[in-house]
Amino acid sequence: MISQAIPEASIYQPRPAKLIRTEAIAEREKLFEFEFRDGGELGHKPGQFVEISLFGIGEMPNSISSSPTKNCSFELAVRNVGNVTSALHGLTEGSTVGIRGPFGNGFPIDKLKGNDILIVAGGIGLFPLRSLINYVLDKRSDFGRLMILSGSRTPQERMFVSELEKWQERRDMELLETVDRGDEKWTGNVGVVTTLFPKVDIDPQNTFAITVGPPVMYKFVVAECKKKAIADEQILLSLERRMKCGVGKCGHCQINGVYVCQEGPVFSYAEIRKLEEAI
Amino acid sequence: MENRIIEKQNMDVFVNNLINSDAEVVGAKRKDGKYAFGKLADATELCLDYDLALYPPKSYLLPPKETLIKFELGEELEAEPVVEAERVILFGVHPYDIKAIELLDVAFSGTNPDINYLSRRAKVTIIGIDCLNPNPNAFCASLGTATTDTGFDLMLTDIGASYVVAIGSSEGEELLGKYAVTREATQSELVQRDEQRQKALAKYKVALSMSAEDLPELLDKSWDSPVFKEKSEKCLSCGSCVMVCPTCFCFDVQDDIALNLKQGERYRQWDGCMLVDFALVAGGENFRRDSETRFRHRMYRKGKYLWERYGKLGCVGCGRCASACLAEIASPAETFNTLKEERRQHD
Amino acid sequence: MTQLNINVHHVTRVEGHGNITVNAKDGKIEEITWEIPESPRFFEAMLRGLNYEDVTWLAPRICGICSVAHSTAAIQATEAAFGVQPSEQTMLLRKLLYHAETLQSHVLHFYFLAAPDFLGVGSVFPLINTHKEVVLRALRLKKLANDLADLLAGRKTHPTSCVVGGFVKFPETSQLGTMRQRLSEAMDDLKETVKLFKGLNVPDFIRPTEYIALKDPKEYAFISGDISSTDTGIAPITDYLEMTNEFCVPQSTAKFSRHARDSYMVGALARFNNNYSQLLPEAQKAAGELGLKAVCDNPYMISIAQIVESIHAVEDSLRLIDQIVARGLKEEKPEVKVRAGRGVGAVEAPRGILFHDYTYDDKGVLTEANCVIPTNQNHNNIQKDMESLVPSIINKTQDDITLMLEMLVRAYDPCISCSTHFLEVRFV
Amino acid sequence: MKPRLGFFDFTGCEGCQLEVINFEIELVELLELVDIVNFREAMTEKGEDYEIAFIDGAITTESDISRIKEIREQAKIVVAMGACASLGGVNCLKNFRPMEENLKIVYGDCAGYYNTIPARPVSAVVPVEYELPGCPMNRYEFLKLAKALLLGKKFELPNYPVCVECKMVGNVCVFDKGGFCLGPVTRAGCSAICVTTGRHCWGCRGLVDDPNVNSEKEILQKHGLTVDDILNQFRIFNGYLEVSK
Ligand SMILES: Cc1cc2nc3c(=O)[nH]c(=O)nc-3n(C[C@H](O)[C@H](O)[C@H](O)COP(=O)(O)OP(=O)(O)OC[C@H]3O[C@@H](n4cnc5c(N)ncnc54)[C@H](O)[C@@H]3O)c2cc1C
Ligand code: SF4
Ligand code: SF4
Ligand code: SF4
Repeated sequence: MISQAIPEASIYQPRPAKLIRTEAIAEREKLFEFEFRDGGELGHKPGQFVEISLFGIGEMPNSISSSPTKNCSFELAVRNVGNVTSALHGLTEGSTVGIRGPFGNGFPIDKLKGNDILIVAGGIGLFPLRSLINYVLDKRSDFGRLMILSGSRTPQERMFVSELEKWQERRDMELLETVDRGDEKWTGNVGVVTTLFPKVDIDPQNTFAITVGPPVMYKFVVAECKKKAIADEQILLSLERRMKCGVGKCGHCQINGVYVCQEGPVFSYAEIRKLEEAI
Repeated sequence: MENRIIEKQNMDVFVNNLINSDAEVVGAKRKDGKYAFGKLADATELCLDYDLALYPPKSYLLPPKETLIKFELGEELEAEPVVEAERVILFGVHPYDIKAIELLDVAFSGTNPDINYLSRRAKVTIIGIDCLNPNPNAFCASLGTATTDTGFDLMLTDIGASYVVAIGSSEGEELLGKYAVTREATQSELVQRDEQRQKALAKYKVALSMSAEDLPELLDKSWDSPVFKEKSEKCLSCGSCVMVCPTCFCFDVQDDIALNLKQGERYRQWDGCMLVDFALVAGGENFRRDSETRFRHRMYRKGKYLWERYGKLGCVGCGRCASACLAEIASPAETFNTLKEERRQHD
Repeated sequence: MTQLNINVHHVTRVEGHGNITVNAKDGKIEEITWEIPESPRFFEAMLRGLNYEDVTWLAPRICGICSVAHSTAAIQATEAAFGVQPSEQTMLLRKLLYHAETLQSHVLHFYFLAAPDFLGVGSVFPLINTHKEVVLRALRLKKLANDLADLLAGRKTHPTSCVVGGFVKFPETSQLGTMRQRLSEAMDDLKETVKLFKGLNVPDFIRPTEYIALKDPKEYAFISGDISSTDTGIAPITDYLEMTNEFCVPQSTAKFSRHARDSYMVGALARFNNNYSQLLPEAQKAAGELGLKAVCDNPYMISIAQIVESIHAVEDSLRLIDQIVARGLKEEKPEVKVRAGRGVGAVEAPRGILFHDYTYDDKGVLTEANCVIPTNQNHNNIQKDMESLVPSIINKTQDDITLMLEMLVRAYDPCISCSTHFLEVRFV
Repeated sequence: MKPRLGFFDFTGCEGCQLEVINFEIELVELLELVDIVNFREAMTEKGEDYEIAFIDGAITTESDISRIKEIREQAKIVVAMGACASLGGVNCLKNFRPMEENLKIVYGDCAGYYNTIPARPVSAVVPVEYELPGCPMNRYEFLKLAKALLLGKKFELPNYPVCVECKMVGNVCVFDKGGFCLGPVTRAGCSAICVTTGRHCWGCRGLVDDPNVNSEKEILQKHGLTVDDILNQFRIFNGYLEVSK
C-alpha cells in the first residue's frame, strides 16, 4: 500500500550517445563531442553536468563544456584521472556511451543577463565555464562586459589554447591569463590566479563573479571578490563532490543539508557561507 | 479507522494462510539469541513480542545489493533497466520501522522517483504491531515514533487474550477478510489497547531531553561542539551504525561484468557516510577526511538535514545503532542530550 | 657410451617442490635421488603458545589441498587431549565433510595432475579444447565436492565451521536433500571416469612394500580406527611414533620414514590394500572393472585406487545424508572443557595417514605439537621405487625415463608443501 | 595477443593456487582470455615469457629472495595472492622467536641441515602492483582483478572493515554472541565469511588503511581479552606489521 505512483522509466537508465569527434586539449585532457543516437537534444544550461557511462567500467559526473546554443551535439572535456576517464580517453569515434542528465542547476542565466561577468577559472575549471563563455559570446548583446581571469599551473597545462587565443583577439571581451610556474617561452603573467585581480577594474554593483577551479582556490578567490566589494549573492561557485546517482538519492555529494547534484553544483557565496563544509 | 479483533488462538491460522498465499511472508524470528526478520516457513517461527529486530525491514525495499541495469557490450550497446519486485508481506513491523519506511517513501519518490524502490514498495504489505517491550537503547517515545496512525495496511496490538487489528488500507481489509477469523472490537478492547500503548510508553529507558522539533535548531548552534571530536576518537569507521539504521539509504553504484567481458550489470550497494572513502574524489580530495567530520555529519543528517529536506527526522529512535556500535558512541539520543546540556550551560 | 643425466628441477603438477636426479653411465647407475627442497614452515613452532581455538583454526593452513584433513586431525587431537567426545551427529557430519575433500582432491589429482600424462599433454589446459567433455566432467565433480564442503564447513579451503566439539553452523535439511540429489547424479560422471581410465595404459611396475592405513572394523576408515599395516597388523593411533619412525636425510627438508621394511606406502592404494573388503558395492564394482585387486603392488595404480575411493566417497555420502536426515538434524552447541593433556588425532588425508599430536596446558594453550604428514611417509618409498624402477627401464630414452619417473612421483600425489612443515618428534 | 600469466609459489600452503585450479566453469572462460604459461602446480611447460606473475606464499629463505627478484624482472605486473604473499601471514608467527630456536623445535638435532630467515610479504622485497589478501584469497576477488586487468581498469580493495559486509549479509555480531572479533579493523572483501559461518574474524585480509587499533583493543579488553590474547590475535595474520614497526 503506497500512494506514490511507480514511474515508467528508470532514472538510472542512460541514453545511448555516439562519440562523433575527439580533440586533444592538453596532455591529460581531451574534448569529446557526442550526439544522441535517437537524434534528440541534451537541452542543457551552461553549468549543468551529465553522468556519462562506459558500461563495464562505470559512470561518472562530467560538466558540459559546450554552449546550448550549439545545437544537436554537445561536448564534454575530460581529464584522465581514473577508470572511467581513462577508458573514455581510449574511445574511438563512432563508439557508444551512455548519458544521463543534464543534472544540476547550472549558472543562473536570467540573473546574469544585463550584468557584467567576471569569470575566474583555475585549471580544468575552464571546462564548465567554457559553456557559459560561449553562451555569452553567442548572445553577446544580452550581457555586459565579459572578463576572464584564467590560471594554469604551467604553460603546458593551459586548456583550450586555440580558443584562448581567439578570445584574446576579440574586442568584446577581456582575457587575462597567468601560470603558477612559467618556462622559457612563457612571456605572460606568473603567479596564482588571484594575482590577476588587481589588473581588472569592475563595477561591483553590476558584476557577477563566477569561479570554478580546484577546492583550494575558492577561499582566495572569494576574498579577492570581496575586496572588490562584490556582494556575496553575486559571487558564484561551482563545486565538485563525489557523485554516484546524480539524482539526489545516493548521498555522496551532500554538503550539510544540500545535495550538490540537485541544488548545485552552482552556489552563490551567500549560500555557501551557511554551508560549513563547502569550501 | 476500523478496528477488528483476532483471538490469539486464531493468529497462527492467519499467518499460515498468508504463508500459503502467493506472497512471501516475512517476520521477526529468533537468531543467535536475537531477533531478525526472515522469511517464515510456518507461523510458529514468528515472534510478535520481540523488542527489536537486529536489522530493519529496509532490505525488503532497498536490498543490500540490487541490480539496476543489465547491459551487453558489442557493436550496438544494449542496456536494459532491471526492476525486480516480489510480493512481500512484512508481518509484525514496529511503528518506528513503519515511520522509517515513510521517510524512505518520500526520499525515493518526489522529483526523481526511483522505479526500483517504488516497484518493490508497491508490492509490500505492512502488517504492523505495537511494540510493548521496547529495547533498552530505544527512544521512540521522545520522537513520536512509538506508535503510528499511518503507513500500515494493518496494525496489531496485543491486549492479552487477543489482538486488536486496526485497518489502514483496503488491501489490509481484504487480507483480513480473506485469511483471518475476526470479529468486531468492543469499546473496552479499544480502551485496553490505549492502556497497553500508554504502559509501553513508560517503559522507554532512553529519552531525549528536548522535544524532537527543537533538534534542528539545537544542531544549528552546535557545529563547533567538542562532543563530536570526543566521541569520534573511538569511532572505528566500521559503518555498523549506518548499515543497521532503518532510515539510512545511501548507496554506491558499480559495474560488474561477466568473464566473457560482454554481459554485465550495474548494481547499487549499501554505502554509508561513516565509511572513510564516502566523500573521496578522484584527485585524492576527501571532503570528510577525519572521523570527527563523518560523525558530525551523521548526527546532523539524523537530526537536521533530512528534517529540512523531507519534513521527517532521519532518526526514529529504534536504538539499533547504539546496540551495534562496539565503541558505544553511536546513539543519537546520547549526543543530542549532551549537546542540549552544553547549550544549557552556555545560555 | 651412453650417459644418462636426469635432473628434474621441481617436478610439476604436484603440490610443492621436489627434484629427481638420476646419473648413469653405460647402463651403470651412479645416483638416484628424490630430493625435497621446500622452504620449511615451522608450524609446530608457530602453534606453540596459541589457544586451542587458534591452533585448530591455523592447522588447516599447513596445506591448502587437504585442509579439511588437517583441520579434522587437529580437532580430533585436541578433543583427545581434552577428553571431549564428539556426538554421533558430529561424526556423521565430519565424515560427510571429509568425503567432500577426498572427492575434490582425488578428482583434481586424477583429472588435472595425472591424466595429462596419459593423454600426452603438459597440463589440463589444452584438454579444454581437445577433450572438452572430459574437462567439464572433472569441473562438475569438483564443483559438487566444493559445494558439499561449502555447505558443511563454510568453504573447502580452510574450513571455518568445524570446531573442537562439533560444528557451529548446520546445513538445512532441504539443502542436504538437494545435495543428495546432485551426489546421486554424479555417479554417472564417475562411471564415465571409470570408462576413461580403463582405456588408459597404466605402466606395469611391481615392487612389493608395506602398506599402512587406518582401519576401522565398522567401515572403510577415513577419520576413525587404528593403524593397520599389511606387514605387522593393528596398533592404536597413539603408537604412531613407532610406526612412522622419521629420520632426517640431508637432501630433503622433509623427513623420511620406515617401519617393518626399508620403506612403506600410505595413501589411496595403501588404504585399498588394507581395507578393500569394506568398500561399498559400486566402488567394489569399479575396482573390478579397473583391474585393481588387493594386494596391488604397482604404485602407478594409486590414481586408479583414487577413482575407486571417489566412488566410495559418493556412495557413502548418500548413506550419511540419509542417516543424518533420518535422525533429524539438531543444532548442537559444541561443549568443550579445557584441561591439560596430550592427544593424538589420526585421519586418512587423501594422500595417506596423517597424525597430529598436541600437548596443552590447563588453559588450553598449546605447549608442544607434532604432525606427521602422509607425503613424508611416502618419500622413502618413492626413493626405493625409483631405485627399483630405473634399472628395469635403463634402456629407454632419457625422455621416456624422465616421464616414467615423473609419473611415478605424481602417482603418489605428493603434497610436498605440507609434508615439510612438521617433522621432529620429541616428546620426553 | 592474450595476456600471459605465470603462477609461482613460495612458502605457503598452496591453497591460493588451489583456489585458481578450483575454479569451475570460470576456468574454461578464463582460459579463453588469457594464456597460462607457467603454473608448476598444474602444468609441465615452463614458459618464461609471462607478463603477469601471480605469487603465493611468503618470502622465508634467501633463495626465495633471489627467485622473487627474477620474477619481478620479467613480469610487468606482480600480484600477491593470499595472506602469506600480501601480509606475510601465518608464517610471521615464527618471527617472534629467534630462527635458531624455530629450527631446534622443528628439526632438533637435524637443525643444521636447514636455513630460514624471518618471514615477510612479497612487497617487503620487490614492488607489487596488486594484492589479494585473505587466507585463502577470495576467488571472486581474483576474478574481479583478472577482469579489471583485462579491461584496463584499476583494481582496488575495499577500504572499509568487515563489519560492513557482516551487516550486509545480516549476521548477528560475534560480540553480541559473547565472543570477540577483528572485523572492525580488518579490510572487507570476504563477505564476512568466517562470521557468517559461525566463527569470528581473524584479520586474514589485513587491516584497513587507517585502522583505529586503539579503539579495537579497548573493545577487546572490555570483552575479556588480555593484552596477550589481543597480541596473539593480531599476530596470527598481521604479525609482520608489528615486527616491521
Ligand atoms: C559536477 C561535476 C562535474 C565534473 N566535471 C568534470 C569535467 O568537466 N571534466 C573532468 O575531467 N572532470 C570533471 N569532474 C570530475 C570527474 O567526475 C572525476 O574526475 C571522475 O569521476 C573520475 O572518475 P574515474 O572513474 O576516472 O576515476 P576513479 O578514481 O577511478 O573513480 C572511481 C569512482 O569514484 C567516483 N569519483 C571519483 N572522483 C570523483 C569526483 N571528482 N566526482 C564525483 N565522483 C567521483 C566516480 O563515481 C567513480 O565511479 C566533475 C565532477 C563533478 C562532481
Ligand atoms: S540513527 Fe540509530 S536510533 Fe536512529 S533510526 Fe538510525 S539506527 Fe535507529
Ligand atoms: S559510530 Fe560506532 S558503529 Fe558507527 S562507524 Fe563509528 S564505531 Fe562504527
Ligand atoms: S561480527 Fe565482527 S565483523 Fe561482524 S559486525 Fe561484529 S565485529 Fe564486525
